[in-house]
Amino acid sequence: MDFSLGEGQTMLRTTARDFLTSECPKKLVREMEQDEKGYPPALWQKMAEMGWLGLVVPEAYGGMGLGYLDLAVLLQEAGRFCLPAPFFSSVVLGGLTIMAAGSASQKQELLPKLAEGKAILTLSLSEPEGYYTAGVRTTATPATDGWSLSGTKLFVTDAHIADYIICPAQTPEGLGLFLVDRNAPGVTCSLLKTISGDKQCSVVLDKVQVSSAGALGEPGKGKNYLDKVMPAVLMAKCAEMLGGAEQVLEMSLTYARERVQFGRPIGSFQAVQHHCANMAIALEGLRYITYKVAWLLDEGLPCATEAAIAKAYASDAYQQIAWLGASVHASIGFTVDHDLPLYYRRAKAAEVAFGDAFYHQELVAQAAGF
Amino acid sequence: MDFSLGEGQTMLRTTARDFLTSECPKKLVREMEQDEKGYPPALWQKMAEMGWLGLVVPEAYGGMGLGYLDLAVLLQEAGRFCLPAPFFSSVVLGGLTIMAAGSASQKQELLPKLAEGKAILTLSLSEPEGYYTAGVRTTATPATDGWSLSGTKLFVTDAHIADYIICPAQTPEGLGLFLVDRNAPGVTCSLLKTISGDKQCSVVLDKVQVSSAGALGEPGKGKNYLDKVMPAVLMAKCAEMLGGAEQVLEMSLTYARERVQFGRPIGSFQAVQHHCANMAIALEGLRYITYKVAWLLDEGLPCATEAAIAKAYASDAYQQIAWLGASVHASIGFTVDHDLPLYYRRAKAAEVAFGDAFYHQELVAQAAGF
Amino acid sequence: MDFRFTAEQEHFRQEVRAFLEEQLKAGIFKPQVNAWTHGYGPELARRTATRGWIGLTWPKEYGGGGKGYLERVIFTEEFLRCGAPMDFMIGDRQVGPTLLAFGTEAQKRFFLPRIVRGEIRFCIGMSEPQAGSDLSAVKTRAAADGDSFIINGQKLWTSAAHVSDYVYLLARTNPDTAIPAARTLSDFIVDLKLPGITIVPVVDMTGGHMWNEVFFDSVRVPGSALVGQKDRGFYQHMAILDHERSGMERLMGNYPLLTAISRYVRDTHVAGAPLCQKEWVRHLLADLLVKYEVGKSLIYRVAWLIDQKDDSAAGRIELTRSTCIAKAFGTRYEQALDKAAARILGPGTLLAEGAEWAPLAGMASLAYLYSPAHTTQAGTHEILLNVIATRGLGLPAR
Amino acid sequence: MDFRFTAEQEHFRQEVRAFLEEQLKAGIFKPQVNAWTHGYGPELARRTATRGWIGLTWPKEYGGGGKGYLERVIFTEEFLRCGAPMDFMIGDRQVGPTLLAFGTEAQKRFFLPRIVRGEIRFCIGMSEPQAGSDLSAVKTRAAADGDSFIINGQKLWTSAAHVSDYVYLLARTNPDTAIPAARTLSDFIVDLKLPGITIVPVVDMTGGHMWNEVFFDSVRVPGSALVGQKDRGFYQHMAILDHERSGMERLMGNYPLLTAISRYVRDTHVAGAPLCQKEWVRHLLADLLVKYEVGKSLIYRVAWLIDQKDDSAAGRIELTRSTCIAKAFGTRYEQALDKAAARILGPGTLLAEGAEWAPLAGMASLAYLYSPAHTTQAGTHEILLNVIATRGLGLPAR
Repeated sequence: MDFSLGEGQTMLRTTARDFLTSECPKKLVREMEQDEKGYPPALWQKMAEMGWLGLVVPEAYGGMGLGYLDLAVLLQEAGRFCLPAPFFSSVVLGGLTIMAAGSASQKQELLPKLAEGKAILTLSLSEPEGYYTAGVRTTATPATDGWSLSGTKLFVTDAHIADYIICPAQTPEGLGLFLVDRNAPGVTCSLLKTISGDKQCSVVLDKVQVSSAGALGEPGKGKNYLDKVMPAVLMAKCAEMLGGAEQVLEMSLTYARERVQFGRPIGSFQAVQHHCANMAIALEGLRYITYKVAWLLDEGLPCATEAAIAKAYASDAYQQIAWLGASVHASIGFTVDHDLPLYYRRAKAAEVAFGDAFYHQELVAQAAGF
Repeated sequence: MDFSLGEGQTMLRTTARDFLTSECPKKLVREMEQDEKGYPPALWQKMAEMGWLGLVVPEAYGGMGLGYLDLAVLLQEAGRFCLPAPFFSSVVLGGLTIMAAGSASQKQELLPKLAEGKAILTLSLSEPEGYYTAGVRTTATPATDGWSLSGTKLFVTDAHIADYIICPAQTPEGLGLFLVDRNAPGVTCSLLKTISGDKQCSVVLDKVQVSSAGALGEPGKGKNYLDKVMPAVLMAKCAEMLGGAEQVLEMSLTYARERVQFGRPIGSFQAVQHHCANMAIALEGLRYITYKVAWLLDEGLPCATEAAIAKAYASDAYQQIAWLGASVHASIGFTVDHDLPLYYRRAKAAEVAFGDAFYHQELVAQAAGF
Repeated sequence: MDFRFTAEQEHFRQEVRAFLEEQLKAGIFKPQVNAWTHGYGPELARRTATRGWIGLTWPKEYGGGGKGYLERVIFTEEFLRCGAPMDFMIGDRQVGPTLLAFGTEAQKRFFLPRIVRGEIRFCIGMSEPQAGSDLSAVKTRAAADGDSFIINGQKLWTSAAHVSDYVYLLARTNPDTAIPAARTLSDFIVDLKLPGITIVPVVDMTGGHMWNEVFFDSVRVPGSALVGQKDRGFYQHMAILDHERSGMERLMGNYPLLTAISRYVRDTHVAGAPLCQKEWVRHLLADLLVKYEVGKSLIYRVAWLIDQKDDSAAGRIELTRSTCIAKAFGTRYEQALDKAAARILGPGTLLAEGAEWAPLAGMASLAYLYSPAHTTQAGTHEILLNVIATRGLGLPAR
Repeated sequence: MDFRFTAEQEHFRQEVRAFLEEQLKAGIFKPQVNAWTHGYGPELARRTATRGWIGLTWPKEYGGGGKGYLERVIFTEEFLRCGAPMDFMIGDRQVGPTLLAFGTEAQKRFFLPRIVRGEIRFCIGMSEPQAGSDLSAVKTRAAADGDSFIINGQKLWTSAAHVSDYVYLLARTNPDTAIPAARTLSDFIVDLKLPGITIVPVVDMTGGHMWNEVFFDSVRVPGSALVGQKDRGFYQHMAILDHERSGMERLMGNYPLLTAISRYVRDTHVAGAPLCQKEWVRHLLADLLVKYEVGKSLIYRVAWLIDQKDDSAAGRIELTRSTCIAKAFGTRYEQALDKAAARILGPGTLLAEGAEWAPLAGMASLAYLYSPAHTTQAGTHEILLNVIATRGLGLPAR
């Protein structure tokens, strides 16, 4: 066993933290929440230049060919800084799905663009009827030289700025994945007004024409592809949550040391000490259960259950940490100009993203033969 | 509205507390846990003389004809002192069921004896298949001049010392209630080895002959009778729990004031203070939700849902209080000679008696139209 | 014991309910979650006043209703039930009782009838940047200058200052640092239109504006602005704090959410069955209903207790213990409700008011955002537990 | 990062497992819940010793195995998994490491090989009636008398004293009350057969006997009984406490209950369907499985951390923080398991071992009774949280 990060990972963390400290102040995060696009293209381009967008893209496709632990380290920092950019959408949801489902030519076409920041991708996993494959009512009907897609997608992150939206849809052969050009006729993309801090969209597809080349992998195998990519998506979300949770604990500790009431720092009161200790306990578990999934992915070992375990735990743990952080800060942490609400709101968004604790407990129960 | 007890109730409480302080020390409670019978007949006789056994029995049947609030007050003290006597079984389970289901002659026959302490009654509500009317597999087959009962009853409190066990059984007309003489041929009563502090029995009925006069009320109306008596049973259990919970808080406060560590009473540490405050919060709710049901019963108003609400709340609240009390006491509260375990064990027995919180939440959900 | 309202009280409830339905129909107010903290409705206040319902518990000689606190609870319950604004509440709940206990006859004659008529609104100027849980750290200075006082300093978290006429202010009247801080503070009623007062909004994470910073720059007030005894303000404040903690607000502040989520689980079908048939949903909501009933009994009892007017030391401790318990219970209930709604709605919780697809018109997202703030008003939850343990249960403070 | 045991470690696990199966078959021990606290099995200890598994982490020159803490965790995990007694644990886990850190060469040469051979058993004499969480309040006195010490006083909660050969004792060696108490205490190893020692059982609420009172009436011990520096016992104890908190015990102490309740919900049918198909049962148990995996990762990491041997100040803080977090997590997990079992079994939880109808052979009733005690061993849960906050997170103690 080895619970330490490799040298490359430690360096990546340092680089990322330095970069984001200077390039991603909270002022920018707040501006981007109000911004229509939600990200600064200049920052995005710098991230591309640093190789981050192609971090896990194989070198053959213009990426750095690094592993999931590296991705976890980077996403941890993204979570810590509330990075306002379509990193998760494009690199994790888009990139990993292309890598899992795309043909050689689709990979050749899309991955280099993705790595260079010239194309932004995202993936839709919810519809009004529900989440994941069981909820898909969108249909893909065979048409001349391709497919015609109709349906409604919900909570599609960053769809409004994506070049391509990967859409699961029902084909005569079963579920397929389709690359939908956001600017194609029949695509209506609307920003949803949310409290989540990132950009969530509804996407209505009305007889959208997708060419044969736009079907990702084999139609009918959509569930296989998604099942394959999902452990990495869950791990990536847990890593982002881990970074956010770390920052909440750190800012709570700072405040508890500095804020004086009744003639002493509030961090000397047992109630506040226990709040902080409970945050540390919840956080510590989150850290290693997340890294473990990343390591399993790097080893190419099956980890669907481990990923469900991690997300089940992370969903509740980050909520608990955000809550305790709010209790330590009291009123000041409830004001719009404070950093805490940035995390408090994201904690809820992350909790419900890709299934909450309840959803993943059910998967764990199934795996245990219950 | 009036949240104060009446003068008679205050007097009853004082009398009961004085009496039990002198007659029911914890030494006796411990002895009776080891005792085969589980109660001191002399104490039982004194309680009869004080009129407690006939407290809610109408004066016409030799009782005091008092109300449910009076019963609540008395049971609160019984809970506070861990009274080792079949009071709950005989007065609440037995007496109230006879009053609800018995014919005039059955009342005339049994209630005066019950009030005088000359007959001990109990009621069986569980079988291996489950609790309450849905779990009854015991059958009552019509026989010459009466009925023949066969089946197995579980968790029958004080059955080993009861003169009569009221047994629900399936008749051709539906559920009926039957007065089973414990000494009748075919009745096998065994003490169960439990952690509950009181005496729980299994009762096996093997073709037990019950005369026609032994059918309580009309056969087939058993569920009506039980539904009628159940709110009072639940209220009575909540009152007993309330008394126990009060005592746990009081002994925890005393210990927190007296026990010194790090040069100060542990009650001055915020963690211990918050444990005690949380006990007080849980307790305060339990008090008024219990009295409210007693008052509704006294007014003759329907209160099945209110009783379910009270027991749902009480089940969790007393558990929480017992737990927090254990946390305040730490190791000393885990020793066999300490009083705390008496309550800690009874809190679990009371929690699961007549349905736990989960069971009653379901009833509340039904009442709310969910 | 008696858990029933009198026929008169039931009648009064119907009256209030009918009144509110009428005002709602007439468009006098718009129902709103958290209306009692964020709402502003001077016209509704005036109309309420004409019914004699502001200052309901005050003596008739000052224009009050001479009624009990149980009536006041009924009144509040109905307002909260339909999300009506209660901008007269601070005057009604705190300033009035304080003046009745400590004010001069002139102050009573001036302020009480105006509150009762719904003409003036108050805010409370207690907290400061360095004085949150610890009020004895208040630094705002009121220096005697002849017959008047000169006020300098800053208040924070001052709810509704921007729509108020007066601030009920806690300020230092004795600069001697050798004296325990609690014995250096006094209460004032300060007209917010006076020169030298600046009000700056503090926007909360919902984007809402309830809180303010209030700056005092050499604000001169007459000696008659002093309420009660000089240097006794801290104790006067403590004596009246029970009134702030005693109401239905915690338990029913979120009542529209309870109604909405109950309806939602009955009406929403998942895989052909109503959501409320799922076992976990049933139990989650049943648990809330149970706690709601328990909480109501605690609050009704506090109102009854105030009406008993037991001014003995034991009686006052009992009141503090009971009000703090009721508030702590209500706060937890409200948070449990917020969490339950969020869990049932899942990603729908993220959708804000006005968003397409938003369930419950965005009510649950707002409740999630408000939830942590509920614990801090009128004392953080931790302080409340301290008070229950020390004053209520007699544990040693140190 | 690497979350895999090495092939050698996996092999070692199989070896331990096979060994235990063999001993079980041969009737050398009876599986028991809480065997690691209540179990007594000198024959199993001797057999374990012949495999070289006691003192697994100690240097070979003292008869140790020279292995890492990860191996020790594997070993413990297997013993806990099958409820085998571990009466050698105190010597192995605490006394050995303490002697290695602070003992004289003679002490090491005498005690370590005997522990390793499974010949002697230790108990820990720390707590006293007035010294529970606050060890600096220890009153037991060890007065120097020429070359020896005379010990007078009383210990409480001394686990397994009645089956031990030696007590590892904390006693006052300096009566000067002007000196901070922590600097007046020393460590001793005292032979329990010495005249003047009386051991009185303290029976717990399960009826079990693990705890004892140990009375010292003018017990004379040689100067060589002193361990480490005189008057530094408190600090030596603190330095070694991480070893007591670092193990699998909290998380796996109840492992047989987890297995049994999982089997129960699969095998028990209610209304024709297995209990585990009920939604609330699935989620209750899945939550436990999730937390069990999380807890395991925390404990494996602590073992790995000890093996890093980082003796810097930061390294030591990191170890304390990590061990306290692992123990706090494990304690809560164990309580959640006890509660879950009780909730699933309902009234069946009341049925004790040996009772007719008792589900899981009464295991759940025992778990319910033990549950509060789990929080207090090696520091109450509150003290653990204090340590995490102050030493681990750097919050001010006051």
